[in-house]
Amino acid sequence: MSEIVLSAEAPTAEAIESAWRRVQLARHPQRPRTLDLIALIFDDFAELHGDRSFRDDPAIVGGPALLEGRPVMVIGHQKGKDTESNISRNFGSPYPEGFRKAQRLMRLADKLGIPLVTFLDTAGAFPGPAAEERGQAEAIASSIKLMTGLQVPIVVVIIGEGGSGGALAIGVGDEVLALENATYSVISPEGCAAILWRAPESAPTAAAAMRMTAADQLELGVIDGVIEEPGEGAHADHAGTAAAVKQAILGTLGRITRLDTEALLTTRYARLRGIGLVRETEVASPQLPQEPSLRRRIGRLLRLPGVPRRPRWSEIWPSGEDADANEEGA
Amino acid sequence: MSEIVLSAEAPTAEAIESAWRRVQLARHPQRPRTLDLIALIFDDFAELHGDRSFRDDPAIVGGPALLEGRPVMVIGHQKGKDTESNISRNFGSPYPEGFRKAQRLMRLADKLGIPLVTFLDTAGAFPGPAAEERGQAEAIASSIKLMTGLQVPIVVVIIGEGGSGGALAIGVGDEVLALENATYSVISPEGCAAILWRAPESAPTAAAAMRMTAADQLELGVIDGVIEEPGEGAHADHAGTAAAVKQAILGTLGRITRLDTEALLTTRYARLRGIGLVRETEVASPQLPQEPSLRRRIGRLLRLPGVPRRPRWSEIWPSGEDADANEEGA
Amino acid sequence: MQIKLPFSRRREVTPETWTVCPSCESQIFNRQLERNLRVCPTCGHHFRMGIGQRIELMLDDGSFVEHDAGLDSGDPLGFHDQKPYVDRLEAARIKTGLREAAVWGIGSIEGQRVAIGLFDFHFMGGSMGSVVGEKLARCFEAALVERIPAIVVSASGGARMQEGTLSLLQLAKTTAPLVRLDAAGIPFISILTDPTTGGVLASFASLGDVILAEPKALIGFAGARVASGTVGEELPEGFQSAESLLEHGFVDDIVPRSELRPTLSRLLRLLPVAAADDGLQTTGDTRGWGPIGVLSGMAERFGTAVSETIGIEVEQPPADGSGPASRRPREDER
Amino acid sequence: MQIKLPFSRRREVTPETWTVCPSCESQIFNRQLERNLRVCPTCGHHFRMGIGQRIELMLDDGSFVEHDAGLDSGDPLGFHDQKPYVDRLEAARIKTGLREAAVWGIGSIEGQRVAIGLFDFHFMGGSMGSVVGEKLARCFEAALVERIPAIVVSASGGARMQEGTLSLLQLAKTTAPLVRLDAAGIPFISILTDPTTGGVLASFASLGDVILAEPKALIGFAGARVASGTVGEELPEGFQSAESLLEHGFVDDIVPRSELRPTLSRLLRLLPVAAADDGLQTTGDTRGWGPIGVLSGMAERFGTAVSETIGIEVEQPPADGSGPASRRPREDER
Ligand SMILES: [Zn+2]
Ligand SMILES: [Zn+2]
Repeated sequence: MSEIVLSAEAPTAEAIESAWRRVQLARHPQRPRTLDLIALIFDDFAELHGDRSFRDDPAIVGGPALLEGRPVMVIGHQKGKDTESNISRNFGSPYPEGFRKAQRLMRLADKLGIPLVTFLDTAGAFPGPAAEERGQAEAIASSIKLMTGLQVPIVVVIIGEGGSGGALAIGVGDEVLALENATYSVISPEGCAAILWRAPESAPTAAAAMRMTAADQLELGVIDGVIEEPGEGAHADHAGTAAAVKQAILGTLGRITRLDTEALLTTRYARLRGIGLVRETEVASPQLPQEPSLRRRIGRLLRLPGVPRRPRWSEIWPSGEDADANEEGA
Repeated sequence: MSEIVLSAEAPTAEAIESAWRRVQLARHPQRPRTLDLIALIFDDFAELHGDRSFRDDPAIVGGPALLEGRPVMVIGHQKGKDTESNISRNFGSPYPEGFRKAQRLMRLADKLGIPLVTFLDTAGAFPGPAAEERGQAEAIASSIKLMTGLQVPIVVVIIGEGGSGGALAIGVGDEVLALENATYSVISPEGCAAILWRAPESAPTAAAAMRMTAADQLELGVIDGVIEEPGEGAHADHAGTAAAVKQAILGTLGRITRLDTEALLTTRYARLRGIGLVRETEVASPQLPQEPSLRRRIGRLLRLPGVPRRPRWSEIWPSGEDADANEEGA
Repeated sequence: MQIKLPFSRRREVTPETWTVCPSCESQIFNRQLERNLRVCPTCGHHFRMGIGQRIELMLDDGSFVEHDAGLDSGDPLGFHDQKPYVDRLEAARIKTGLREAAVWGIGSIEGQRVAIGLFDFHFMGGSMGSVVGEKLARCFEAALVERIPAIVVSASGGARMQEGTLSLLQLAKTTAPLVRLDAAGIPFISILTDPTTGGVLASFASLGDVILAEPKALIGFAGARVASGTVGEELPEGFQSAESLLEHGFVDDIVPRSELRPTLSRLLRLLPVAAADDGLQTTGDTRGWGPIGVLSGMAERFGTAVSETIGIEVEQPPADGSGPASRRPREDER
Repeated sequence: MQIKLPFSRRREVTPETWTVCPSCESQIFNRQLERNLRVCPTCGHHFRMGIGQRIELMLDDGSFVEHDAGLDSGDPLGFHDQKPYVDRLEAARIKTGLREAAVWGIGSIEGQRVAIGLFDFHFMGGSMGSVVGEKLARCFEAALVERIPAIVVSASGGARMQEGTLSLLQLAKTTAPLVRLDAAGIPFISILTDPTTGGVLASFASLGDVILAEPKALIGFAGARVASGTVGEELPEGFQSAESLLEHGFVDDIVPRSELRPTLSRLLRLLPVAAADDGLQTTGDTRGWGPIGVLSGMAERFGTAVSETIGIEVEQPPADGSGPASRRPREDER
C-alpha cells in the first residue's frame, strides 16, 4: 500500500504569507457581504425574520428571492459594515436561533419546492455562554441534518470566511463553491495557533498548515469550484464579484436542477460520504468481506486517473446556454 | 329551517351545583396524576426529558412505555402532589418548552411507528410574560398542527382538568376519552366568570353554562367516550381508575390501529372538521353551488336518526377479546 | 340617558366628526382618517379596520367574491350569562351589519388570485366560534383545491366562550388544513392586526409561512383580561406588541397599512404555489400527504364519514399506487 | 530528567498504585478504581474510561465484534505544527494501543444486537478526523442495513485540526446517515461522556433519539481552550456539565455508569426498531426516504458515483412506483 502523506513539513515562509494574505482578504472590511450580493444578484428579495421560538438573529439573514425571474430561497451569514452594525449583527457569528431561523427557511423552500442558495461568511458560531445554554451544538447539528435530507437543490457559496461548524451549519450542498479569496477552515487560524502552537501570533503559520484557501479546498475535494474575483479582489469590485457569483449559481442550478429528487439526495449523500482520507490497512475485519479499494473510497480526494476534478468555474463556464435551457423550469 | 337553540336560559341551581362538584373532583388534590396512572397502567416506562432547545419543562412528562408488552409513547401534563412539587411543576401549567418537548416525543413515536397516548390534566398553558416571550401561542399552534398530521394512532384521555389550549395542544386524537369527573373547557370557569359575569365568584355558574363535564362533552361530540370512575371517584381508588383507563386505551387502540395510515388521517381530519354547530341559511353563496344539508354537516352534534353516538365505555366494553385480537400487533 | 363625552367642552367639533388618536392625542377628522386608511397622519397609529375597508385596501377592485355568506351561528350550549348568547349575536349583527365575525372569499391582489379570510373585531371581539372556524377551514380547503395561496387577516380576542369547547376545537379544525397546504406546497400568509390574541393566535394565525403584523398591534396568547383573571399578573407595557414579537422571532415583518398591498403582491410572486398535479413531498413536519389529501380535503367529502361511527366507513385512497406521498416531480419537469 | 511528583512525600504509596479523586480528593487504589468501573467510591466521580473497559461495561460478554479495524489515518494536508501529524498519530498509537480514536462494531446488550461506536479520549483527545468519521458513518449504515439500533459513546475534544476541513466535513458525513435511520424507523442512542465537545457534539452526538450523559461529564460546544482562544471569555463553573444540559433540555437523563447497561437494555426494549421491509414515513424532518434510501445507504454504493463528476452517473431508484416514500404498512399488519 502506497503512502499518501504529501509533505509533512512545516509550511514555508512563502506559503505562510500567501495563505495569510487570503485570510486578510476574506476578512476585508470592504468585502461584499450577503445582503450586498443579494441586492446585486437577485431581481427581488424579501427578508423574513425569526426562528418562531426565541429571537430573530441578525447574524443570519434569509428569505425568498427571484433569480432571473425564478424563485429561490437565499440564506446567508451577515456581518456588519461598521462597528455599530457589527455589534448588532454580532460580527456575523450566529446564536442558535440564527441557525433555527435558517432551518425554518429551509423547510419553507422544501415545502414550495424552490432551490436553496446559501452564502457563507462567518468567523464561526458564537461560542459564548448564552449560546451554549440555548444549544449551539444542537442547532448546528440539526441544521446540518436538515440540509443533508432537504428535497430541493442546494448551492452553497463561500463568500468570505467559512468558519467551522457555524459555516457548515448552512453549508451542506449539492455543489459548494467559493470565491477566490474566501477561506474555509475547521477552526480559526488564531484558535488553531493558540492550541497547537500555544501562540496566537502563529496564526499565519496555522492558516498555511490548515490549507484553508479556496484553491486548497478545491484540491482537497471539499468544494467543487472556485469563482474568480475581479481585479484586486471582491472588496474592490462588488458588482463584478456579484456578476461572477450569479453566473456560477445559475450554472450550478442549471446542472443540479436536472436531477430528480432521488438522484439529488443520493448524490448529495455520496458527496459527503466521499470526503476525507481513509487508508485501508492489512488488518482485515474479522467478519466482513474485504473492503473495496482505497481508490474507490477516496477517488475524489486523490485525483486518480479517470476521476475528473471540476476546474475553475471561469474555465468551464457554459456560454449562457446552460442557464437558458432551464429558463422555463422552477 | 328549524331552530337549533336548545335552551337559552341561565343554568339552574341544581345544574350549577352538579357542574361545580365535577370541577372540584377534577381538581381534587388526591386525584391520580399522569405519572400515577403511568405507573399503574404500563409495564415499563422511561421518562425522557427536554425540548432540545431551551429547557426541560416538568409540567409535561413523557416517554416510551410498554402497554401489555406493546410499545407506545405516553405524554401527559403533570401536576404536583404537594406545594413543593406543584411549584417545581408549575401546577401542571406548561411553558412553551413543555409543548416543544411533547412535539419531540410525538415525532419519535412517528419515527418508530408506535401509537401515542396522551393524558390531559392542566388548568391551562401558563400565561405569564416569560411564556409569552418564548412563544406560548406558537408552541400550542404547532403542537396541534403536528398532531393533526401524525402518522400513528393517537388516544387522548382527559384525566382531570382539560384546560383550554394548553390541554388541546396535546389533545388532538383519533379518539378522545375522558374520566367521568374530568372536565374540558375553553377557559377556566373563574376566567369565564371574570369576563362574562365580571365576578369571579360566579365560577360555578360559568362552569354550568360552559357544559364542561365529561358527560356534556360527550353530548357535544367533542369527546368520544366517558370512562366511569370507581366508587366515590378517581381520588379514592387510583388502582381501580387506572384499570378502567387501561381497558379503555386498549379497546380504543384495538380499534384504531386497524386503520391504515390514510384512513387514520382522513378519519382524524373528518373528526375535527365535523366539530361545531354551523347553520346554513338562505343566503346562497354567489358563485358556489348550494351547500349540502345541515344534517350532514352537523350530524355528529345533533344525534340525528341514523347517526350512532358512542355510548359510555363501560357499556360497550369489549370483553377483552378486542384487545387480545390485537395482541400480536404493534 | 345623558352620555358623558370624553372630550373637553372647549373643542367645538362633535365627536361624530373627529377622533382623538390614542397614541399622540392629536385630533383627526373622521373623513381624513378614512382617507388615510384609518392611520393617524401625525404618528402613524393604526386604528382598527372593518372587513369592507380591509378588502378595499388589499384586493383588486371588485375582485372579491364572498363565499359561504349564509353560514350562521346556532347556540349549541344554550348559553346564557348576563344575557343569552343568541341576543348577543343579534346585537352584534345589528351593530356591524355582518352575520359573523369573519368572512371568507376569493379575490385577487394585483391579478394574483388568493383565498382570503378576514376578521372583524367589532363583531363580538372577533371571537372564533363554530362558524368562524368553519369559514376559515373552508377558506384553506378552497386554497388547497384551487391551488392558490391562502391569506388570513386576524383581529380576534380568541375562542368564543359562548360555544365552550366547540370553540376550543376550532383551533384544531382551522389548523388541520394547514398540514395539507404544506404537503401541497401552497403558501399561507398570516396577517396579524390589532388585536390578535388567545385561540386565534394559538392556532392558524401563528402558523403562516410568512407572518406579517401591523405596527404596534397587540398580539399575545393571554389577553389582558384573561391574564388578570387567571394569573393576576400585570403584563409589562409594550410586551405583546408586534415590535416585540418581531424581536422574539415570531413575526417576519411589520408592514404599515399603506405598504400592505404591494408587500403581499411581492410575496405572492416570491412564494409561488408548487407545481400542480403531484403529491409533493416536503421535509417539514407535514410530509406524506399526497393527492388523496388534496382531493379529499373538502369538508363535504367527510360529511358521510362523520355521520357514521368513526373508523367504519371512510373514503379510501385511490388504488393507483401513488400512496400517501408520491414522487416529487423531477426538478426539470417543472 | 527528574520528574516532579504531584504528591506530597508523606504519602507512602507510589503514584502507580493509587489515584487522587479530582472531586473529593480521596485516595483510591487503582485496583479498587477499576473494580468500581472507574467511579470514585467516595463521591461518585466518573473517571474517563478506555474503549475496552467500556465494551466490558456495556455489552454482553464476548459479543462484540469490531469492524473496520484496519482503517488508518493518512496525512491529507501534510500537516506540521510543532511536530508532524504523522508523528502525533504514531505517538497516540503507541500510548493507547489503538489505531484511532474510535472503534465500531456489532455486539449485544442483554441479547439485543446493536451497532455501536466508541470513542477513546486518550487517543489525540478523541478528535474526529476522516477515519473516525468514516467508522461512525459505517456504524450507522450497518445499523440501517441490519435494522438494529445504533449506539455511540462519545468522548471527544471535537474535530481534528490536523486534517483541516476534511475533519469539519465529518460532521456532515456522520450526520447524513441519521436522516436515513429516521426514515427507516431505527433508533439511535447517543451517550455523552466526559468530555464531549466541539464538532462531535455539534453533529451526531446531539441528535440521538435518546441522549444519555454520565454524571458531571463536561459537555459543550466550545471547549474551554477554544473559547479562551477566540472569545477570551471565561465560562462559568459547572456551565457545561451534564446536569446543566439536562436542565436546559438537551439530555434525556443522567445515568451513573453502574446503571448504564440496564438502562440501555430497557430503552432498547421500549424503542423498538420499526417493522422491516417498508419505506416508513415519518412526520419529522426526515420523511420521504423509502427503500431506495435504505438499500443504497452503504458507502460502497456510492463509490462509483463519487468518482465521477457529480450528477452524471448516479444509481436510479427502482422503477417500481414505490417512489421515495411508500405507504406505511397498516398498523394491524405489523
Ligand atoms: Zn397619532
Ligand atoms: Zn471522589
